Amino acid sequence: MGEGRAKDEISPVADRVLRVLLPIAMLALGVALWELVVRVGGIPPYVLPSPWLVFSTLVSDRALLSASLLVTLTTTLQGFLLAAVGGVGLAVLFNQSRLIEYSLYPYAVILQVTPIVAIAPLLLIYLPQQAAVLACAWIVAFFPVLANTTLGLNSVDHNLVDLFRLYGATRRQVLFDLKLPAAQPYILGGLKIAGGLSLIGAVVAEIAAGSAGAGSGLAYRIVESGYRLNIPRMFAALLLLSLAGILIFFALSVLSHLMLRRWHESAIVREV
Amino acid sequence: MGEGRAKDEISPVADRVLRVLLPIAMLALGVALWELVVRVGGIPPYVLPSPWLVFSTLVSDRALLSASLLVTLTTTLQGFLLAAVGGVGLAVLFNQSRLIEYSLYPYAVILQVTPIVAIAPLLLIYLPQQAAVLACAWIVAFFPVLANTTLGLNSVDHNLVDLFRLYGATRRQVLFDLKLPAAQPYILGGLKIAGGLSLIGAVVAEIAAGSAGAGSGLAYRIVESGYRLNIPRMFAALLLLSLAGILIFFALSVLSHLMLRRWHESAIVREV
Amino acid sequence: MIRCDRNVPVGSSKSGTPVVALRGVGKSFANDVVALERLDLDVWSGEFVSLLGPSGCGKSTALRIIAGLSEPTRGKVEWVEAQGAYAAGARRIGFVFQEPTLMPWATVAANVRLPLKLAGLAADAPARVDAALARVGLSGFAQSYPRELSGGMKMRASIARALVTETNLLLMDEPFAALDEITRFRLNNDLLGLWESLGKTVVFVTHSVFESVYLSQRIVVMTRRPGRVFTELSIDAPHPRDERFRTSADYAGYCRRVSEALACASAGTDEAPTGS
Amino acid sequence: MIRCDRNVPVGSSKSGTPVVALRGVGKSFANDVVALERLDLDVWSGEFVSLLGPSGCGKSTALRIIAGLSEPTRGKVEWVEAQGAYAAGARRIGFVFQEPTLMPWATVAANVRLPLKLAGLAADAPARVDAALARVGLSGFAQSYPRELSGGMKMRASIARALVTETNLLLMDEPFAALDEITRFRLNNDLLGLWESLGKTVVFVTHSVFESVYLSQRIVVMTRRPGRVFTELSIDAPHPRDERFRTSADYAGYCRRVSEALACASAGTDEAPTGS
Amino acid sequence: AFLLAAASAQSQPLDKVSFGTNWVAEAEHGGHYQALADGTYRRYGLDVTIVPGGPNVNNRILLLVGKLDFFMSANTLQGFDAVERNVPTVAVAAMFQKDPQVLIAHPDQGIDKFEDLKKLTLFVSKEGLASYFQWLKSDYGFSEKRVKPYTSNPQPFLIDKKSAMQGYVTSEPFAIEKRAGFKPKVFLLADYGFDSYSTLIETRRDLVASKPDLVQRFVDASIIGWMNYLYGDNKAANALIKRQNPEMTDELLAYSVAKMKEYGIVDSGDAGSLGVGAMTEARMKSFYEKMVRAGVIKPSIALNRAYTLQFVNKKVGLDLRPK
Ligand SMILES: Nc1ncnc2c1ncn2[C@@H]1O[C@H](COP(=O)(O)OP(=O)(O)OP(=O)(O)O)[C@@H](O)[C@H]1O
Ligand SMILES: Nc1ncnc2c1ncn2[C@@H]1O[C@H](COP(=O)(O)OP(=O)(O)OP(=O)(O)O)[C@@H](O)[C@H]1O
Ligand SMILES: [Mg+2]
Ligand SMILES: [Mg+2]
Repeated sequence: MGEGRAKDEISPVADRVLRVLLPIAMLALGVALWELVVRVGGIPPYVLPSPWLVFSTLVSDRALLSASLLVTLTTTLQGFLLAAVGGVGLAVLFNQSRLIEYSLYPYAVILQVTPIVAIAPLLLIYLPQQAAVLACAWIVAFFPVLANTTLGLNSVDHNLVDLFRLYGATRRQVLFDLKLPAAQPYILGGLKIAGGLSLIGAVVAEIAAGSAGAGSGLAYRIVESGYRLNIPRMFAALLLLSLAGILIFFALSVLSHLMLRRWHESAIVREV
Repeated sequence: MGEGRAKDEISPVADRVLRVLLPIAMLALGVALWELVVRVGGIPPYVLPSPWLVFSTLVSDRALLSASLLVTLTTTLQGFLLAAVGGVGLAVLFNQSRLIEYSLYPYAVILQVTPIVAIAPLLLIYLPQQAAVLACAWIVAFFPVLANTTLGLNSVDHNLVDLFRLYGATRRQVLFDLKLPAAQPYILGGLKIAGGLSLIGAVVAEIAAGSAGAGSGLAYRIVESGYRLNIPRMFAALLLLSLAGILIFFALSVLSHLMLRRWHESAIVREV
Repeated sequence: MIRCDRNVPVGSSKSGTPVVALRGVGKSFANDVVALERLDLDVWSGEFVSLLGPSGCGKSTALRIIAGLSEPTRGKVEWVEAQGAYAAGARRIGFVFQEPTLMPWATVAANVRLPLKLAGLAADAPARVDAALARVGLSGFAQSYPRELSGGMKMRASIARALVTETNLLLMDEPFAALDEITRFRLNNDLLGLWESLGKTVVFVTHSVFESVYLSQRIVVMTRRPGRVFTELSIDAPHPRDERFRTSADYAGYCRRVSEALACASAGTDEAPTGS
Repeated sequence: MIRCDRNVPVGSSKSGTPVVALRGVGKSFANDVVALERLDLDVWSGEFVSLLGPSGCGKSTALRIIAGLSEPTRGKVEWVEAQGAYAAGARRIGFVFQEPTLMPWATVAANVRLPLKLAGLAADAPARVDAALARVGLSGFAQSYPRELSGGMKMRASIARALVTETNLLLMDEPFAALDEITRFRLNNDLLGLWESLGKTVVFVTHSVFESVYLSQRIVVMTRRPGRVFTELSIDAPHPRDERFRTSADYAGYCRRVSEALACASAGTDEAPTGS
Repeated sequence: AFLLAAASAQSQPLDKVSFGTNWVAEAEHGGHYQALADGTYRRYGLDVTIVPGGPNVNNRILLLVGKLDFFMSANTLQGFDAVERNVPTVAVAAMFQKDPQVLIAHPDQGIDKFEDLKKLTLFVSKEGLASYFQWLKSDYGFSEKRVKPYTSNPQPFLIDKKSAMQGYVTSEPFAIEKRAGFKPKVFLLADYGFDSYSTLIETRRDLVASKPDLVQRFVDASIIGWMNYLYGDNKAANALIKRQNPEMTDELLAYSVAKMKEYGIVDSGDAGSLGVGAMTEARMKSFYEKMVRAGVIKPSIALNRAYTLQFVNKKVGLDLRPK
């Protein structure tokens, strides 16, 4: 094995350990600080509950919260898949035809900048509720995937494009054997952004168009708890949301690493 | 001049013309279709106002709307600048030290996935209102810049890194003369995403943390007009928002094109 | 010193019918660089022709124009379509680019398999890929990624890719420049063998006078930029050629003549990019 | 056939004190490729030494290890620090990589200026950049971008970059492989001139036996992978060398001997990557 | 007494007081704007800043941390919540005797009785769902399954004739009448037993303890403001409202005031005898029991901590009511 010389001159083993331990340590530190601030400042729980209180709320309200988490995660996952498929799909479509690209890109930008609150009522008119929620979540998350994939598809080594042309590659082949593989780092980068956004999208969508009451997601819990001044529960729900976000990001990072580590500069551990 | 052979075999001149005309034509078509739907369907203006009505509302309410637009654009611009500086700055910081990266990246992810609606009240406690609005706008927009810049900084050609090392480049030089220039396409891609997001961020921030009333932005117009069923005005505000979004996107695209056209595959017009 | 006779073709072996002809081809780029000017070049069916010329004189550009990857700004490229094998549809061009141009995300084997895959020839692909890799001495690296190869090994992978399908026109842009003499000689012989047995047409760019004489039937020497044909030399030594030819007095004589022609063609300075 | 005497240095010109010495250096990669094994190599102050060896034998890897860009997995690299000019801080290494390694976002001039910029030498930069570009015949392309250059022109820009600063150890990895003979000869002579006048130490990788003999005081021939020193030959012809040397019988004799050594070193097959 | 208080207050510097409302400026806040516009607050020694709320704005937390001194809470339930969560706030006055919360239905769908609403799709806000809807569920058997979110935009309701939406009697019916051109069916929840107070003035316990006089002055001035707004010349207040909220129109303001009078939102019931802002233990208890029944609130909280009658029921401003 070659020895890796990482930034800060850390050995690869130490690096791997740090990579796991440091974030955990820092999060622990953050929590400790938070507890300290609450204790020393004597901050009442309805302004900022202590981590301990949040944690115990999490435990005591676990049935309610985990049901909500499930709802939100389902929306998130569906939204994310739609964003991934939709973003990549649109980018591919745009890449295949300049005419379509020029024609539709402005609409994609419009979709990105339209505030969900404004269009949720319109969506609710014409779509069944679950579809409206998904549409909202999708709108929030798809654009980064579209933009990054477009960039990636356009960044293909021109010489390789020539090579494919020369060997009579069909459009399909150029797309699947050249452009999409070459765009992988960009696409995966877009997905990393979309992962968090689809969680946000799910929350926003739930607020704007989601069902309320018993079968409702974390967003409803957060709004309701805030309204009812059940701040510990609000924080517990926020905590769940953050954990879910970190998990999604971590999963996408691992995926990205696995797909790129054999070839792309951003992921290979350089041997020196 | 060499002849460019574009996708769909369009000549570069035709391409340039299409690039401008097609989006406009398609938008015009969209508007025409919208007018048609409204007329034929006899849709009342409180459900979907005709483009003409929206336009005349835009004209008649121009004082009110343009004041709001200004407010929102100011927030957007400030949020965007903060997101750009903050995203690139954080990415650079993370790139300089793995320890900092591992320690702080989870917090960046948490910031990304935290719903603004939930934390805006907390921000309002500790920050003056305008700062709180900006913080919200920033939180929404910074992550794509951070993620893309990180990717870009890590994607530098390893041989060039070696070259710089060999010539005794300082960290600073590696950063400014190598990594940042090499990451340009990624950073600009991130900024393109952040442009739209900071508009959305401004809107969300206004809703969550903004003052309502005289000096308030488009978000407030949209919500309040919706509430008062002044739907033509709501659409006029939405239209302004969309236009602003397209303009921002267009400006960033032009910037990106200018910065990359001499060297990056995604932007050079290939001569064949 | 050498007396320079310009543009006087020293014999011209017309062994067959022309396949493709560049007629008064010019190529300028947007930055006002005139790469080619009034280039006339016939490529005859089944011949082995080498392009020789100073760095930056437009050899790669000429190959790209022949391959149809680039459009001339002036003049035209004529394909003799009657020649069935070279009809627009049937034409099968193999190209070794000056740079390896491998897909970084694919293994060496996958890179070499590419032309077969694109042509939909999956059936005997593994065997042919193995054979092509063995030919260039990369059998052990089938599952490696391009970044794990040395410079010469990348070029060999690129050569293997060009040889894996049956092409009737092979365009090679300094394919062996990055290889040691031993490997280079072996691949020279391999290439000659392939050419002789399969009757391919080969257009070969090289900087090695020795290599060009050893391989070609005809050598086209180009001038400095803007590139045009300075002179043509036909190498009339019979094929198959082998080490005996390489050590013969004839060979040395040809080499001297080609070197002289190249020296004449390289005289003067390049046109500046703004002087279009 | 040739009789192969392995590992028998044919004379060894120790013209000065060693600057850097590789002692039993081995290098394996994560994919189990053993690039170098027990490589011993002394580089003497002020000498011009060439590395010759089959493609993929580890020449580039050895250069990278000397430059400190890569760590050996076994053995060690010893710098003779007493030699003030080569003390860890004072050491100034110039490197021409096998690939051009230009910054695509910068003009040719900016690429060439890079070492000056990094060293904080802005004062006479323009003049030196111009001189370096003129030396490699790229004066007209100072404001061009790398993508607008031909393969050979890119390499020349890379060479200009290595020559623009004063370095005391110049590592060159096949710098002239992509150049035509005329340019190559000219740059050969330029390089020799620089070396003679400035007393640089040069380690030069090439595949051209002729070039190595023409340039070097000593030629190190490496074996197939895993690379180690097969033999060393010292080329005792006096400097300055010129066309007369190139056409001398001595030269031909050296070339023959180096070729034979290379043939012997290249015998057999590479170790497969899994056979570590 | 009133004149005396005013006179003595004028001699000393004004107390700075901030008051957070729960929506953008509108007629439902008219009394406070009136008191601000006509100088009533000043006369009571108060320099009042009104901080408007809005959708998704949670001003209440600003009261808790001391950034606001008074907060306009939407209904009594919020006070119960505060007790349950040990939040040290207390309601000091109830400006609306009746919660203006209504359910609005299309006129031509055969919706005549309140119970008919059950078969419709209901557009209810998240806040509504957490409060009055729970009561609708327990007392009338409404179902959550029919609920879709109401995001302060009546459009989905207008399209779907088989739906009803929430609203304030003072605003949404007007918007619908004006823009959609039909007179909707309106059901005031208060008329069907939802006896929450509304638009209460809430403040922190410590303020009540430390500056009861200030609280009293704010409550009294607000009450007087309301009386003047309803029965006096409210032009200045309306101008102020319009300045703070450019969407507001004179027409809507007039409508709102008319409806507040018609339904007795501000001045009815106990307010008739005890003055605007009146609260009684009996009503608090009655509403509390409803909420307990609805499962919204625990059955065992110290109800009397949710409000105090210390500042109201003093017949303030009764003289301003036209005979
Ligand atoms: N894309 C381009 N844009 C602008 N100029 C170009 C471009 N490609 C090539 N040129 C110019 O065209 C000329 C010929 O280039 P070409 O690559 O054909 O040379 P070459 O004969 O192959 O040289 P070499 O032996 O160095 O590979 C060069 O001067 C180069 O600068
Ligand atoms: N990053 C890497 N990962 C794995 N293997 C590598 C890597 N770099 C080089 N190798 C292997 O090390 C061996 C030596 O490579 P090197 O580049 O030193 O050869 P070379 O002598 O310079 O060859 P050439 O003449 O073809 O340039 C090769 O077999 C190559 O496959
Ligand atoms: Mg070339
Ligand atoms: Mg090498």
